Amino acid sequence: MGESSTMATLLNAVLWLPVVGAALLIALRGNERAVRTTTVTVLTVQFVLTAVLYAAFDGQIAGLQFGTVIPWIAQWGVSYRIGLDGVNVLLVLLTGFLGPLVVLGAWRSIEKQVTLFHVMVLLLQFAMMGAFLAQDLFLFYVFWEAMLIPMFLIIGIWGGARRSYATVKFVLYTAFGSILMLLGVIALVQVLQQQSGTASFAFADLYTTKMPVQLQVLLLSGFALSFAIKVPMVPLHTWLPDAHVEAPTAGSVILAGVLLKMGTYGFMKLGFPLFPDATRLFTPVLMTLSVISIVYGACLALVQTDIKKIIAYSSISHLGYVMLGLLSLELVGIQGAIVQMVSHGLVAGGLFLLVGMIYERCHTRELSAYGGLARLVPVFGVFFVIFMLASVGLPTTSGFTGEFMSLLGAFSAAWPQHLDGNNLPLVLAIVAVSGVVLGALYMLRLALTFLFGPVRAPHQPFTDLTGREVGILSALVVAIFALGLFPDSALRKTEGAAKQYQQLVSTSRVPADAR
Amino acid sequence: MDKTTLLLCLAGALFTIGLAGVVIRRNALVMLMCMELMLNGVNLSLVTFAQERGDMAPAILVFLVFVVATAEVALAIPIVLLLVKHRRSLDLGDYDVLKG
Amino acid sequence: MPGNLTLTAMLPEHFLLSGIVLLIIAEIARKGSKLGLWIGLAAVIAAATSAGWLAANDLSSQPFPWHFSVTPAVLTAKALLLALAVPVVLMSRTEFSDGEFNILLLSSLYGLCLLPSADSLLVLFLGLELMAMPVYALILLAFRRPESAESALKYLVLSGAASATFLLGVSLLYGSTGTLTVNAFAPLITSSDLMARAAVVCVLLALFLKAAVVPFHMWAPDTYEGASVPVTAYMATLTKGAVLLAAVQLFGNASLADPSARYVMELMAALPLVSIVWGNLTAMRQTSFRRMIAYSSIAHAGYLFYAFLGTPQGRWQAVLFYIVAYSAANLLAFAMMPVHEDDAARDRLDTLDGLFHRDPMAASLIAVAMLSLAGLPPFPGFTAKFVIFRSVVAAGFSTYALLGLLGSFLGLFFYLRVIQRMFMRESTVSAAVPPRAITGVGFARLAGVLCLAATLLLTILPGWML
Amino acid sequence: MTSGFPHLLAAIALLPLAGFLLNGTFATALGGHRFSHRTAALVACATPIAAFALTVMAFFQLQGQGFDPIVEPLYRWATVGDSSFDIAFYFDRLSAVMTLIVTGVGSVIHIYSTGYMHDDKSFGRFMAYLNLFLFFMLLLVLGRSMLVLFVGWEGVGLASYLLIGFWFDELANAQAGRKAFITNRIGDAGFLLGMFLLYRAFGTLDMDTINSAFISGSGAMVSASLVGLLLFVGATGKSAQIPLYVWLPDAMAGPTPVSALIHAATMVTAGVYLIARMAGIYVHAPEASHVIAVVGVLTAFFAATIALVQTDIKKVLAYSTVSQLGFMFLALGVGAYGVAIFHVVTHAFFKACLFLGAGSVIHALGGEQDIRKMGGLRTKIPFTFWTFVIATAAIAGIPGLAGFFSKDEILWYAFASEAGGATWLWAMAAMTALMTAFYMFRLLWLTFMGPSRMSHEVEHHVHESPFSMTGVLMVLAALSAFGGYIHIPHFLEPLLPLPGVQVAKEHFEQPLLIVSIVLAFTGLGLAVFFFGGPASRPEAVKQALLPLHRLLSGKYFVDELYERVIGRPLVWISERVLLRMGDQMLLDGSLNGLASLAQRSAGLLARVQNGSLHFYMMFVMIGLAGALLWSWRHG
Amino acid sequence: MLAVMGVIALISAASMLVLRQPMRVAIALISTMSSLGAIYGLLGAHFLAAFQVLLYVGAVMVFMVYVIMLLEVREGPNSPRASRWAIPGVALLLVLTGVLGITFLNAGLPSGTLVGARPFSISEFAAVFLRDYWLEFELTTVYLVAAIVAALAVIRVSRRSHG
Repeated sequence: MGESSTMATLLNAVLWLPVVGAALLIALRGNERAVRTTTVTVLTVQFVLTAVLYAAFDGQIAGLQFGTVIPWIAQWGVSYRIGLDGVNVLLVLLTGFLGPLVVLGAWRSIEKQVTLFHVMVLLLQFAMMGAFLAQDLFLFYVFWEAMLIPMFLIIGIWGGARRSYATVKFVLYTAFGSILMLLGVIALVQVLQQQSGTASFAFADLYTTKMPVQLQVLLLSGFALSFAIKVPMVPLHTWLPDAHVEAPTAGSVILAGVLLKMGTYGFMKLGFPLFPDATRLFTPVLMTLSVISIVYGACLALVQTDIKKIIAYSSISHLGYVMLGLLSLELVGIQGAIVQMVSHGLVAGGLFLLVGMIYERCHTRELSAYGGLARLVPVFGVFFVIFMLASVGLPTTSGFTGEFMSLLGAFSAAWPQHLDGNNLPLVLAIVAVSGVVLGALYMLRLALTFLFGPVRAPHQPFTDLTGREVGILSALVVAIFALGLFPDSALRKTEGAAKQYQQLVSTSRVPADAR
Repeated sequence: MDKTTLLLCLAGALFTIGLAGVVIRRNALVMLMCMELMLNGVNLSLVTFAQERGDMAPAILVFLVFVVATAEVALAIPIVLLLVKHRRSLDLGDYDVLKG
Repeated sequence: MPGNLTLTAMLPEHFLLSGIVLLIIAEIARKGSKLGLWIGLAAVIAAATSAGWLAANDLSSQPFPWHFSVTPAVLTAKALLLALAVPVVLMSRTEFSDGEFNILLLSSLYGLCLLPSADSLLVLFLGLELMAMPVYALILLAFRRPESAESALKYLVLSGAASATFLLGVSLLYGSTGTLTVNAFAPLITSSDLMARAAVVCVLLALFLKAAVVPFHMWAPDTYEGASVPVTAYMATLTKGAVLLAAVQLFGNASLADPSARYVMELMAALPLVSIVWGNLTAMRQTSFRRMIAYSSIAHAGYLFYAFLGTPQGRWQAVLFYIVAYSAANLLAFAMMPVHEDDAARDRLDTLDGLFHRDPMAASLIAVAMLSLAGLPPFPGFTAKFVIFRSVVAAGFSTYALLGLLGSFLGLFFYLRVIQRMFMRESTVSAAVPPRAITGVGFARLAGVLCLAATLLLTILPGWML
Repeated sequence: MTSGFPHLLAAIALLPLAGFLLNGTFATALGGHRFSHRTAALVACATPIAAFALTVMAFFQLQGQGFDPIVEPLYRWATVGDSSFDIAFYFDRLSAVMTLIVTGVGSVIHIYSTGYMHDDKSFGRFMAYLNLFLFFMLLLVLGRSMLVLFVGWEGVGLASYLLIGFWFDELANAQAGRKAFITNRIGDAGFLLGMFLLYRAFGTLDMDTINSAFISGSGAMVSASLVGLLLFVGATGKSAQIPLYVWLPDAMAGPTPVSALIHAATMVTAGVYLIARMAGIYVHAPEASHVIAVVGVLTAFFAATIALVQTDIKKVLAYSTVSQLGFMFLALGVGAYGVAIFHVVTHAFFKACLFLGAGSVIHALGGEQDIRKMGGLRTKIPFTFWTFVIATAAIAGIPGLAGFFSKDEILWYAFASEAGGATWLWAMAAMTALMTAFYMFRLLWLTFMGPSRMSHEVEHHVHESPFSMTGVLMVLAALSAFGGYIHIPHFLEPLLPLPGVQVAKEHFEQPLLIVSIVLAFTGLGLAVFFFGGPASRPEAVKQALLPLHRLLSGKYFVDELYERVIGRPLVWISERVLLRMGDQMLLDGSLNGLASLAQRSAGLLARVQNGSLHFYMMFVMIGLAGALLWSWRHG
Repeated sequence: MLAVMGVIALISAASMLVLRQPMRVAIALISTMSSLGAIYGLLGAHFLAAFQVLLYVGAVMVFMVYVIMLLEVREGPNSPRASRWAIPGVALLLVLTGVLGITFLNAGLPSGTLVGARPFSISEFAAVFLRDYWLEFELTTVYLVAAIVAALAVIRVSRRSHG
């Protein structure tokens, strides 16, 4: 008992540390070095705490652990309700892990408004952590939207030439989804209140809400649109390439590493379990969209000339696997989806860091401006190849674990349906597997032009990676291989939650009289 | 059609003419007079109702309207004068610097 | 509790009145410019505090039965509105140095205080007039640019039309019911009598006119632009809020879900919805800050009237919360607007370009204000919208809620553009006037900080007000 | 079971990995080239040799327990619900053969490489990659679960990619690597699907379990043929069969030891291994087996025809490899799994020898690969020459040498197997054998015999390779000569029983043997006739059959076909349809359209606000009239 | 009589829309107001009638006329009398009048009521005003004070802007 309350305190500390840090930064009054050091320290402490919590977390339990509940807006049943469960535990760890790396990665590249930048990074970290930890729909929504603003500023202030367009697109896109979700939230809580007589925003209570299918469909569309934009799923993706291209490295890393996971996390935590019947009704549509995302993202990545765009489109493709795994409702697929989320965070984050490092040196992201970098900066080349392979999903890397398990889940779900005469899921699974080939195609194209062939790069000569950079990347590489070679411990942590998700989505929640 | 209805119709007509006067007439002073006309129309309806019911309350309101209308004119005329001074025109159509 | 009911129940009004008298005396003694601010401030604070104190003591009384009454809820509203007037008084210092401003403001506030307490339509009418009339003068008062006169005239004419329409409605109401009490209005809504309906429509439209709801909004942008910053701030927040509170009082327990109130429901849904869209769309293209805020306030009027679609039980709370959240944010933005010798220049949006580089605090606070106005969490603007839309959904008007939310999405763009200007552009103001050169900047800052405190309080503890 | 050495099999696999990590870190730019060439070479060679030694140990252990498979779990990769994915090693007769070949041939090629690559500036990197390859290859052959096999499977693909593109300064080399990787990936997609299907049916990916499930008949849930075909798609990728063979000839861009090790001896036979390993499925999948046989024989035939006219020494060998792999698949297709493995083994010996010999020639000539610019090397590099002769003879099927035995058995089963043998299969295979003999001897003659066609400068520099290379050549030549006497099919028979022979064809065995001997010598004779004599003779044939020649030297224009049919349309669709029309026009276009619509309507609304009080009041009137009229509704 | 006064009021009001000279408009308005005063008187509200004449005609309109004379505005024959929205304005005028008229015609007015049943006396008015409507009375004073301050302020501003 005592231990778990200690852990709950730690969890609160994890959440609020960045805010404290941000306050500290403002107090530092522009001492740049101190600002950077403080930020890294704060985020490192945060990461250590998440690691401790991760270690203490028992994955076999389906429910909440280390929870805190404080009534907030008591009249509506809104509480400050946070806690770890199997769905968020890995993502919290990932967020904590990427935090210090992002700041270290931006050590050199951010030169103006240093304090503001770090304050924004900390606030963003706070909002992201909050969104993952929240177990109350209102709280979740608040954090969900709160992520928007720091990201808006990060891209808008430190971004590239077309940043204005990109930020507006990013914000309006995401906000559009959020608005519809907001309506869904309101309606959902209203339904719950009518049913149970008490107002509550707690996830656990909302999971018991019974609704006729039509209502579920309506509400799911609101939630799903919001999440699908964040994921992003084709055809709601066009904000992502622009945002990625214009964002500074740190922004891209956070965006790819954590923010995109919000969408899939949202689906897993809310969208699907809240409306199981509608979900099952829409599974074919959503699966088709996921597979289209996989192929479409890959195809577009194939013809981009901007390095960041290639990685951006690859993100669209990779997150399609996550969706596929989640929709399979097979345990292996669900688990795979979680791993794929984390893996994509590590891999895409790493790739964006790498591109950022080369951009710092050469000031262009145009693919055709480069060639033979493996000769010029071999250490960079080595890391690039490792991340590229992880992105391609080569076994022993985390990318493989995620893709393999997601696809296995999708296929395992599809085959019996195929035997029953429903061929669509099988066709989708097969097309999704072809994404594996396309993935190799565009990543290898990138590597080919970028790393190999005769040496070609603007602003030569430049130095190979520095110790700081190697350190950042090595941390990511270790994580990638750890998840690729020994995913079991991670899977154990998520097992209970995955089962709960499976059970929630599989059980009909249509009221008896509405059937 | 009894008297009450006719008086009310007259009140409505006066009110509407007052409104329409602001739309139609360009002269600022005429416009102010039209606004007075509106209030007069309303007053008429109030008095009609008051007499119909034999109650004092609307009469009080009419009295208040007198006061308000007077105050409004007292404020409006200096404003118009100020405008005339700056725009050298009484034409409402010239008072359209603020727009968009 | 002091014995005299009239004295205690109207304590806030009395404080305001004493303030007015003291100010007039000071003005006559030619000490107005020195003492004006302090007297005004003291009167407003005293009034707000007394209202709050009375509310805390659960005072519920009718000093003038059928004319004027107070309940704790009404007193809370008064206390909050008067408290919101404090920043207005504080920020006035940058534009006004004489005592007249404070006399007129206090008079207007006096009228404002009457609105939520009014039990009689006569008092309501007087309250509306007393609130509006000093504002005509206030618009002109600074007279930094000739457009002020045009602005005042437009307000005067449209406001006069509103009064006339209101009176027409009142007379028809009297014709239908034979009384002039406020609570005669609500039952009228469900009447099928044409005259009763005409009465409802006229009163409603008069309120729309006062609160600037499309298509009765057109005075607002011109007036806001021509007025000075504190006056615009006052108009955009407090007067609008008071009108809304009056509307809530008028509607009482009437539920618009009643089928025979269908036409009111449709008006109450359609016009505010159009307002939301119209205001938010038009605000996109503005280059004047106050004009932009005017369009924003048109949209916000739309949200506020949306609250009437909801169930009657939570309406008061919802509207009051919205007003406070919205006003705090708006006042915050106005208070932090960079000062300038030239009012037209101060008003131009491009003076905000690169503000963060010149004045990080002002830029950050304005950014907070914009986000709150845009309704983004965690700021109270979001909670306020949430309350309103929740009640709309609870009443079964989900489609209107959806349309309203989509309309609010349109608004995001221009609020964010302000932030973009402040944070992401280079400063175009070559030699910004040093803030010290203009008096009262410190007071304006204080006003901003107060509004920020209110905003943050509502962010962290929205339940405190709900 | 595990006497003395707890993780013997794991150690076999992990040793090369250790080598890779050491060299990869310390002998490359990553660690600042801290290892000297000598240290790097030592580390790189010691690990495979040690692995080989351990393999031998494991073999004796296996023998000691009566060839009961050794199962060695290492750790649990993942647990999902009730089923789990274990990382475990499995060592039975088949694995033993493959492991021995991989570590054995691997070791000698490592040694050879230390000589061959000695002057390369990225020597450490090269050796590291070789070790990495070996690690993955060992995972592939030792894995118990298909998952482990797949790890190795993709891993060797990676190593192959890295090694083909080893000299990446030349863009073409890197492109060849990419082509190999992607072509393999296409196959891997099929493999994955097969794996998924098996997992769905059995809830496990352990190959021994799956096999026995099929054999015991409990695998009725899935069609064996479907699984078989899917796995075969994977095999066509890795083992360069039609339609995915195109990468292998290009893969010759890598250093020659790579071609020997990966693209001849070991990796490309992984597909054969896979199918032999999953024989339990194929036994029950006659349709799939038939497809394999047909694809195999067609690949063998067409690759051989292309090899007839190639002029690059390594390209000839590459097509020959494709062709030989076709033979192996033919054997698999007719159920003679043991024979296929037998050919894998012998092929590993002679093809490694040939490639290394070719490497020695190229080394001697300072990089020249065009056989038209060689000739007369017989005396200049005698060790190379003689070993090359032996290996050529072996592949050509000259009786007594390794290739003869395995190839003959394949031909026989292609003809007579009860599991799908057919005369036309035999006929095609026999024709291929004839062509094999012909083009191999053509290669031999053009390279070593006759007058020198080298430029003077090149000729001046010709030198025999160092002992590290020639020694290896001799070892391999010896194996090519005598390897055939180890009768692998017999050894594997308890595991992979040979198919029965169609009764009607039983008495054809002797005649066919003679036919194949005759074919081998005919090929030899023809080659000597055309290329031992004046150059006008082949030229005359070439002129006579010019269109055919052009078709063959153009490799049937398959690459071009793929480019036209798949490559370009893919890019076209992505660029024009998806990017331009989809993303830019449709999605962003409509978004920007909406945005400009909003802007324009904002402008319109702002124009409504025209500043005129008349107009404002008119709006009030409209509103008033409208609202009053509205209130009349709903009487 | 009532009808005559009503017609006069209506005609003079309508003429306000068409008369060119402001002075004539003012006279028309005065005429309207006077007839309204007469109507009030006829209805029995003598007190209000008196106020109507005193306050409106006596005070407001005199002020207005004074200003008209002060400005000496004479619209030339060329300057357009009507705004650009005159035609829709007239149309709306007709529509709105019609709507209001129909409303009144269809209104469920209690029929047969006695107009001026209770004579309207000034003393009663004063008594009621000061007894029942004391608050309104007080508020009116506040309003007037504020109005005076406001008017002074506006005048001060116009004086300031002059200099």
